[in-house]
Amino acid sequence: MKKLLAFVLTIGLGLLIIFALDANTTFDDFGFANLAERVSTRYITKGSNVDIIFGQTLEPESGPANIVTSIVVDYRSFDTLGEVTVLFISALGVALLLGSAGAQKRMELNFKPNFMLRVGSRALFGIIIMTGVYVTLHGHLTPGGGFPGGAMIASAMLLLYLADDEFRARIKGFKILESIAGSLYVIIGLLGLVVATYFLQNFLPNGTVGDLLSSGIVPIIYILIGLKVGSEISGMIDNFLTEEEAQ
Amino acid sequence: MMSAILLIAIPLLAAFLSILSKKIAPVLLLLVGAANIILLWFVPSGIVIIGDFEMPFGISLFLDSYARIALYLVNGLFFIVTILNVVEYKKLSSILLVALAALNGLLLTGDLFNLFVFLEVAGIAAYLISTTNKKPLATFNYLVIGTVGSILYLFGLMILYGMFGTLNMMDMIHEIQTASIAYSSLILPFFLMFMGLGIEAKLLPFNAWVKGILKHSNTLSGPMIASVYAAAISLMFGRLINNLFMFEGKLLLVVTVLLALGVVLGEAMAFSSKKAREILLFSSISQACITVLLFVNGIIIWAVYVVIANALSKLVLYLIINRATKETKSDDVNDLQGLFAKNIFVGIAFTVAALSVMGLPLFAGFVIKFNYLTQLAVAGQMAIVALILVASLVEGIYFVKLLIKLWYSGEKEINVKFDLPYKAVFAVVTLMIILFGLYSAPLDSLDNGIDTMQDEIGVIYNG
Amino acid sequence: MIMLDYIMLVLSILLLVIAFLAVSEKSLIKSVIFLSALSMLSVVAFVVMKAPDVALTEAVIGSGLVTALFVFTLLSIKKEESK
Amino acid sequence: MIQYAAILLMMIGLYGLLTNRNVIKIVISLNVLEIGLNIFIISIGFVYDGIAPILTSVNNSSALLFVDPLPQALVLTAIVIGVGTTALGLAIVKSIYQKYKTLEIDEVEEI
Repeated sequence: MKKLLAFVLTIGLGLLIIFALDANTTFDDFGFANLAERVSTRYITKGSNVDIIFGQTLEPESGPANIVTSIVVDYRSFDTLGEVTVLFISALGVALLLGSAGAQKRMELNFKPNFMLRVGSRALFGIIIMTGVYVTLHGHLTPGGGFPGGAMIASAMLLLYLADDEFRARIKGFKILESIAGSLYVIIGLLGLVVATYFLQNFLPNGTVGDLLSSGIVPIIYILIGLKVGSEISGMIDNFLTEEEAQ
Repeated sequence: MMSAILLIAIPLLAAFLSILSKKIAPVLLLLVGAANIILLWFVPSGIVIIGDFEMPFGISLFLDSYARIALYLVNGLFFIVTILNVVEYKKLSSILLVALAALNGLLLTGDLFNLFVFLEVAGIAAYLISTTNKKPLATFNYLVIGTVGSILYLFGLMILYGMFGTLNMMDMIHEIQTASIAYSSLILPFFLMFMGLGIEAKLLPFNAWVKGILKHSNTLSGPMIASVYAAAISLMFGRLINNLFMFEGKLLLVVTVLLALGVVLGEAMAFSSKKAREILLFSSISQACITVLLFVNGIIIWAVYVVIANALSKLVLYLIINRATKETKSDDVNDLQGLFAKNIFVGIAFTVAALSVMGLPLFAGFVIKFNYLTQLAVAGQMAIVALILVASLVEGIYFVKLLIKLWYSGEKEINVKFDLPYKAVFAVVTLMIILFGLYSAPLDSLDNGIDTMQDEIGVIYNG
Repeated sequence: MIMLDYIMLVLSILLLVIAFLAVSEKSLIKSVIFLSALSMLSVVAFVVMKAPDVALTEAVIGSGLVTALFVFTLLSIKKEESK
Repeated sequence: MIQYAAILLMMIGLYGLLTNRNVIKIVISLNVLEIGLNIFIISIGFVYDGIAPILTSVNNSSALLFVDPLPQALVLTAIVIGVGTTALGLAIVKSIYQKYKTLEIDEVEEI
């Protein structure tokens, strides 16, 4: 009975919100978002009144051809710094809660990887790592970037954990990689402050839109984020799959 | 070169480096904590642009005297709490560094989505600090309710983005003021954001997590969550209420009733509880509601003073009670009987802090309470004035009851050893409370003008 | 109602049904599977709404790693239950 | 259409939070709430017959009609925040189980 009441109440609240949004004339209806009034016109036209042509425009205000990446790493790069901190502190928290001072060993689950899984994962491991690296490297041109790329690298590690129940990645190495990548990101930001005038400013040349080696610090930052996200999530996976060494 | 961004970037860099070796982490924590306070002295005020994209397109920080006071308070308290606990909670050094960066980010940022990100970072740091209470279910409750709070805030913010198309705080305020829209369409986003932030700021109807966390707090999580986080989040909340939220008509009524309810229920629950820490946490809930009530009625400067006075007194109260509970293994009022019989000095510090929170004359609390009550009366909110007076009466009764129990020793002897750094902190806070109580001229030197966001908008948009 | 609206209509109904199942399912394993299915459906929704970046991230993180974490937690709890 | 579904999805997540007593189910409901919010944010930026906000050799000029890129950048952040909170929640669930040997909130007598 309580469930039905709660259900009716929440769905009623939902309908109330829907009607309130409908009645709200300034709130753009679904599908008719009026971009002219929004800040995002500047991100699309990159602040220039002449057209940005893929492969021709030189030195645009913000390099990446992928406009979402130009927002995530160039226009609003401070958000992404906060974002990376969220994953950093979650990985730290998981290590604090699940990890322990003593040595760790793999948890014996009643799940023995059969032949198919072992062989299949060896074949798939290479492909997934390659896709992850490709997605990270081309973050500023095609959809993807640091977050999906790093997560793909972590899922490749996950595959290794599944394929062999004695496998343990070198956690110490992940921690060092994670720390270096994070500190380099902040150092690049501070470099922007020292060399140019603002924190996280793109002080390298932007080149032509669409080239692989274009848009200044954006690919560098996205590679650092890819490495950081990959090592953090792999560390989390290791924490979830190991337990205290029974002394 | 010396810009406000360093207050966030340096702790973040230290946090990333601190996981390399466990030995340098506590050193880095103390070093960066002190460096932040000194740095704050040299940092110029004004708008700090990030990433070379001006106002509404890139993210910018905003440092005015309001933010500067808030930063001095939060960084100072943070440094005190970390010094007292760094030896015992060495493992949490990296998390505390990230918490410092997040709290500075909360107070400085001029971008509403950035505020959401820093709310999440500070929230996750607080969940991890609360795991030191060894009560996993209370931490789980805190995590779930805190995340729901952030989601409600983001939901309200995205509706505002759908309406006005910008995420920058000043740009949004300008759009809201100049757009000719029906006020009814603003009620939904404002109320969602108010609820989201209300959960973080411990306002009554949404703070089911507070009891679980602060009831089992220790000398780190108690002062950190009840004093440092509470001060940072209520000052940030005050900034949003003063400038962004325009409470009128029905919404103002609903918000005022909610807060008034919070004050009364907070006091009632504190009155009826037997555990020392429960009394403190309910009293800090009702203080939080009073603070937000003042912000909603536009009494900015006295609300800031209430936050400062509360933060300092709660720091002392929580440190003493948690320190004593660690020795006597229980915080029931009769187990702590006669706590101050042996250490008189600590007793005086506790009494001064408690009486200041209560608002007794001769202490800073009285001056602040007297002033904001007169301002409320001038603003014609007689109902609220009466309500706060009744709340103070109830507060007086249960605090005096607690003090009598703690001063006059019962049958068993308790001697809790407070080492020197604790006593030093108590001495400083007691001195400040008495000093500002007697000589209250400097309090009047500041006025509502410390929050200069509206003038900044005027400068930018009207040329 | 153009073709796109039909797709969105079907997608919305599927989303709501699977979400309700994920929330009200008794057994934990089934609930996690429904959550993973909901994540995949949200990837389809992002693709339909022309958000490839978000679809890629949600696919890899949402249905890949989050489901894995849930399954690992359930496995370790079942192991301790049996001990 | 999807915007209404997203709001109702959030409400189903809220319903799950209110009625479930199992700790893991609460984390699942939190995820449903987050997925609903993410779809809602993306639906704010959607434009009929707009194209994905990426300049490519095919649609190469910035004068074309694009979908709003800003909500997509925000959802990227919101998804990763969701993962962080879920991982932390599950770690706390494991420590709850180690300490109280049960996943039901009512059976845990944590005073």
